[in-house]
Amino acid sequence: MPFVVKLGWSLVGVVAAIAYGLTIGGLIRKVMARIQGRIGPPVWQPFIDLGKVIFQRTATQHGVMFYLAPIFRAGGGMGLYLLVPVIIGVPALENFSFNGDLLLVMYFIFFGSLGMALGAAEAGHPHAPIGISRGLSQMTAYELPFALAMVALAAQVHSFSIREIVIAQQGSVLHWNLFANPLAAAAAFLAFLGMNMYSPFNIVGAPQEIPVGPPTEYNSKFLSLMMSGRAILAVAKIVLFMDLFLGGAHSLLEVFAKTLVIYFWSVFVGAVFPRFRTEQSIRFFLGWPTVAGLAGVLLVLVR
Amino acid sequence: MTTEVVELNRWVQIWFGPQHPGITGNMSVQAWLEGDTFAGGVTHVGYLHRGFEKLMERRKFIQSFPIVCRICVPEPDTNEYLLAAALEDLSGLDTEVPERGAWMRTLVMEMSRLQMNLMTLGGHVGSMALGTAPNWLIALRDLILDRFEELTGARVYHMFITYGGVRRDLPAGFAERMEENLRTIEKKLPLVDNVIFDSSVFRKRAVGVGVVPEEWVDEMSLSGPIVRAMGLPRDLRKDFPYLKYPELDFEVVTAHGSDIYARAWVRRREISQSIDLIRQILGRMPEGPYCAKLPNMLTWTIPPGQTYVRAEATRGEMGYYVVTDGSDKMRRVHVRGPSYVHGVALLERMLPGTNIADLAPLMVSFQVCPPEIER
Amino acid sequence: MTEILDQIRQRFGAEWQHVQRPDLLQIGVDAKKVVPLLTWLKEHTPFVQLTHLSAVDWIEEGQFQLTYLLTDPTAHVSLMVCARIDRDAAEAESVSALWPQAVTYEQEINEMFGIRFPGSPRQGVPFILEGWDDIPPMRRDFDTVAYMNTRHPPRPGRKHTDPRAYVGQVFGERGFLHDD
Amino acid sequence: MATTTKKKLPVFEPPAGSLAHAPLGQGCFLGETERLQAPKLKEALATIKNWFRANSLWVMAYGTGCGAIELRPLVTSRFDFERFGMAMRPTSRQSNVLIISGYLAVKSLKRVIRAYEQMPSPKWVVGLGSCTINGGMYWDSYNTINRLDLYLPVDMYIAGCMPRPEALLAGFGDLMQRIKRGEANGWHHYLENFDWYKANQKKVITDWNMPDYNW
Repeated sequence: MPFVVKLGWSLVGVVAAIAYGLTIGGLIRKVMARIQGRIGPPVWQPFIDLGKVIFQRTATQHGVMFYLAPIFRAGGGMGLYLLVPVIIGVPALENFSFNGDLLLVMYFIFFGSLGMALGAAEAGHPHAPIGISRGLSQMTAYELPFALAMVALAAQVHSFSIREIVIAQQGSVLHWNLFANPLAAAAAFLAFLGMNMYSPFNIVGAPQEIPVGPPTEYNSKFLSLMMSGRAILAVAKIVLFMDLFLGGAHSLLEVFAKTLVIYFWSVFVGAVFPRFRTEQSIRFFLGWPTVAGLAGVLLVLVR
Repeated sequence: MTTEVVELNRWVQIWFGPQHPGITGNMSVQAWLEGDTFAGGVTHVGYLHRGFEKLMERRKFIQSFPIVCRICVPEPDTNEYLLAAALEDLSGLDTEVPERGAWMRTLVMEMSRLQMNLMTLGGHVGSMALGTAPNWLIALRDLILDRFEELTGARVYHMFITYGGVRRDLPAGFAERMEENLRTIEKKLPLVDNVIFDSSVFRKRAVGVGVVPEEWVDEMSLSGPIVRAMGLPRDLRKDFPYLKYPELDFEVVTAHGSDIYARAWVRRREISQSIDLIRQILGRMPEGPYCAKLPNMLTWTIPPGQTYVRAEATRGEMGYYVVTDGSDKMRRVHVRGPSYVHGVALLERMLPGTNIADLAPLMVSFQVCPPEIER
Repeated sequence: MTEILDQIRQRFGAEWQHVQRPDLLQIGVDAKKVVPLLTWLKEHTPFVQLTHLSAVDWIEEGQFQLTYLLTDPTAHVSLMVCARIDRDAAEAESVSALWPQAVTYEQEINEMFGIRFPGSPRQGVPFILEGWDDIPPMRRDFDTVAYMNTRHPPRPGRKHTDPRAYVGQVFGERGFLHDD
Repeated sequence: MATTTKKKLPVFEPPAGSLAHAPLGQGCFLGETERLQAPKLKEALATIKNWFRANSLWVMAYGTGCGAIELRPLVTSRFDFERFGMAMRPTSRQSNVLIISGYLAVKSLKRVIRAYEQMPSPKWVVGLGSCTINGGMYWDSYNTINRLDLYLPVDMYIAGCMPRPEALLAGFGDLMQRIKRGEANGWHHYLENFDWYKANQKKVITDWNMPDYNW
């Protein structure tokens, strides 16, 4: 398939990923409402919110970095999505995956937060710097078990290519890394809780402490950009985890099923737990998840 | 809302409130942050000042009852009872309150205590971003509000207790419906315990946080769950017996640790206690009149005098200081709300060294109620 | 429990005393004796808690009354100490050294009545009001209706009814809100 | 915010066909005016925009008075207002609806004005209870305002002391209908009669120590 066609397909995939992420957001609000005994908003509520926010206009003036931050965030999400193959074997849906893309993916996951850190400094509201400092410190904490899990997988298949990892898991369900290397999977999925910023790890937003963290001053177009960036980042992350641990997918239906399972794992955890303090969350990630990641690496090396 | 970096670039001055989801009600805490902990803070109130005491000096006694219930929004009945008790104490009417009226007052007080505790227990974890338990608990609270509506005609501001007794009689079949609601609440409470008190994260957040030293109790005249969470069995229902509490069978709830967890646990056990008390009251409700024969409220004057009556609100000691001068209006009313000490002096004294994440749980565990600080 | 009143009368002299309830004793002392009396009570008697501090405006006598309510948390008895001060030179000694939360009471009394407590912190710091430009509102000679009519005019068309006539025609002669 | 109120830059010019002049002069922005006659396409666009706005009302989480106690049952399980697309937003920059829940003390009127002017347009004010209409039972209180509409443009009054959650739901339903019809234009009225509102506000708030318009 020529590059231009592939690029076009990938851009279509980006738009579809944003829509899928927003739908997942609506599903989450619905499910959380059901858990809390409420009826909940319609599933398409995030689309309405997005449209409303786009039709707003801002009257505030900050710095350039303030306006660039949501672009960084959305860009990080899109770059991450463009690197992760959705379905191996369908050229339209395996994006620009190349050997060693795992390293770049690990960078892109944290790219958005770094962009927010640049922008939050210009928000002028103290909640934004406080929130972003919390976010970055928590990020460095859960990056460690996540990176260890990635290293374990890479050492397992002797390649840093997501494609290789997915191909190595084919054949049987037991070949999935979820079962082939359960320790690395445990480390990665615990880090996934921190990535998704759901309770008990939602210390960045924290409406009861620093409402609402870095996006405090954002409204209108910039907020809509952040919403879509968050959506596509979530989709890219769950697709990545599906590729790494659940053996990829062969059909879109399988993609939806596996990604929803992965995502709602963090939602259900968040439904029943209060929020950690910052240092408690850091201690958590540097505790058992890191140990599990190290053990996963050792398991691969001694095997 | 305004923000600036204080000199030395060491402390960040940050305002919590008045528009802040973590602040209980419409008040603000001006705090100085050092890293993640507070170096100190000042409480600012007055956003809800309505001048109750000035207004009550202009109104007749009966006209004051619709006003006093606004003093604490979530728990108005304590104020109504206290004003009635103060006026009865000054006018010698307190001996004429009929039995059934006193029992119904006790019933209303316990119902309001129950709904307030349900809401506050939800706020304990709601301030830690667990939205599930508050939703359940406030839905349970609405059952009690329905009974209030049936009994008094209003959900929140009841204006039910007047001097001489209460305003209306018990509706027929009230006890059965209340019993049904109490059973519903008791059925749900284990779920709530499972989410709140069995949660390891809540233990990590609450145990050992916001410990109030025992020396401060007499020094600052603390009261309520803050004291009971230290293990001191201080409850005005036992210490200064009023209404029908001496005839009821209940133990003062205490806990140990004097931290947020202990206070939440005290509230949780007081919910069960209130449920039990409501059952006792409804079982022993006597027949008879529910209000004494009263003088004409338009020409009623009270001889000069001054008194101080107190009752155990959910948050601590609520007291009314009433001065009359022989006219048909009050000379002076002063409302001593528990939050007056807990929300200003105690909170400012607790702030240094508190983590920024613990301010909201701390305020909820003190049950700071701004309207009764500034009236 | 009245022997504490006798001791106070011997030591400090009492203008008047009254037993309102078995658990509420009232005594009136000279304003200069208040702080020594409260100190003695806090140090040598079980009345250790300052439950409440308030002021009353007796404008006819041209006096303010300060009311301190002390509580014995073990015997569950309260003692109300009342003292009159001059209304024109409204100044009283501060008890914030004895009880820290008295700072708040004195701050509010200073704002609401204009009584000065020298030595107490936060005197003159606005506590409840903001940008208040009239006489202290809790004084009896402050007319809240006149102030309100000039500052926040009511919506036109509001009907005022005389309560006597209105309640009489609605609820009958006894004029009370229940039916029996 | 204090740091952002320093610089007031013209953000957008009023769109063509909208109001003739910018009442605030430099730095003022008027949202597109559904009220004024506009070409068909613009009307259709306005209808679409109003539909989006009406179906996702973000309420600012600021309980200014006792009415806030009935907002808790409103947002929680029994009367769940999220099913109508409404949600509580803790920051004024991301909220559209400002609920004045009951009486308003002068000290909190100041904060409310700041918060209202920081909200991005379009924005609506909902006054709860009789206190916001005519002072209610605090009509003779020296510290509470009697008429909210002297200081803020009120789009919807919900009567009662305090309004029950059902009444709040009904009121918000009416507000949604008015927004869809393009009638709830309180923020236009605020900017058109800006001087009048400011005069009223400064008459009450004696120590005015903030800029005339808080961006």
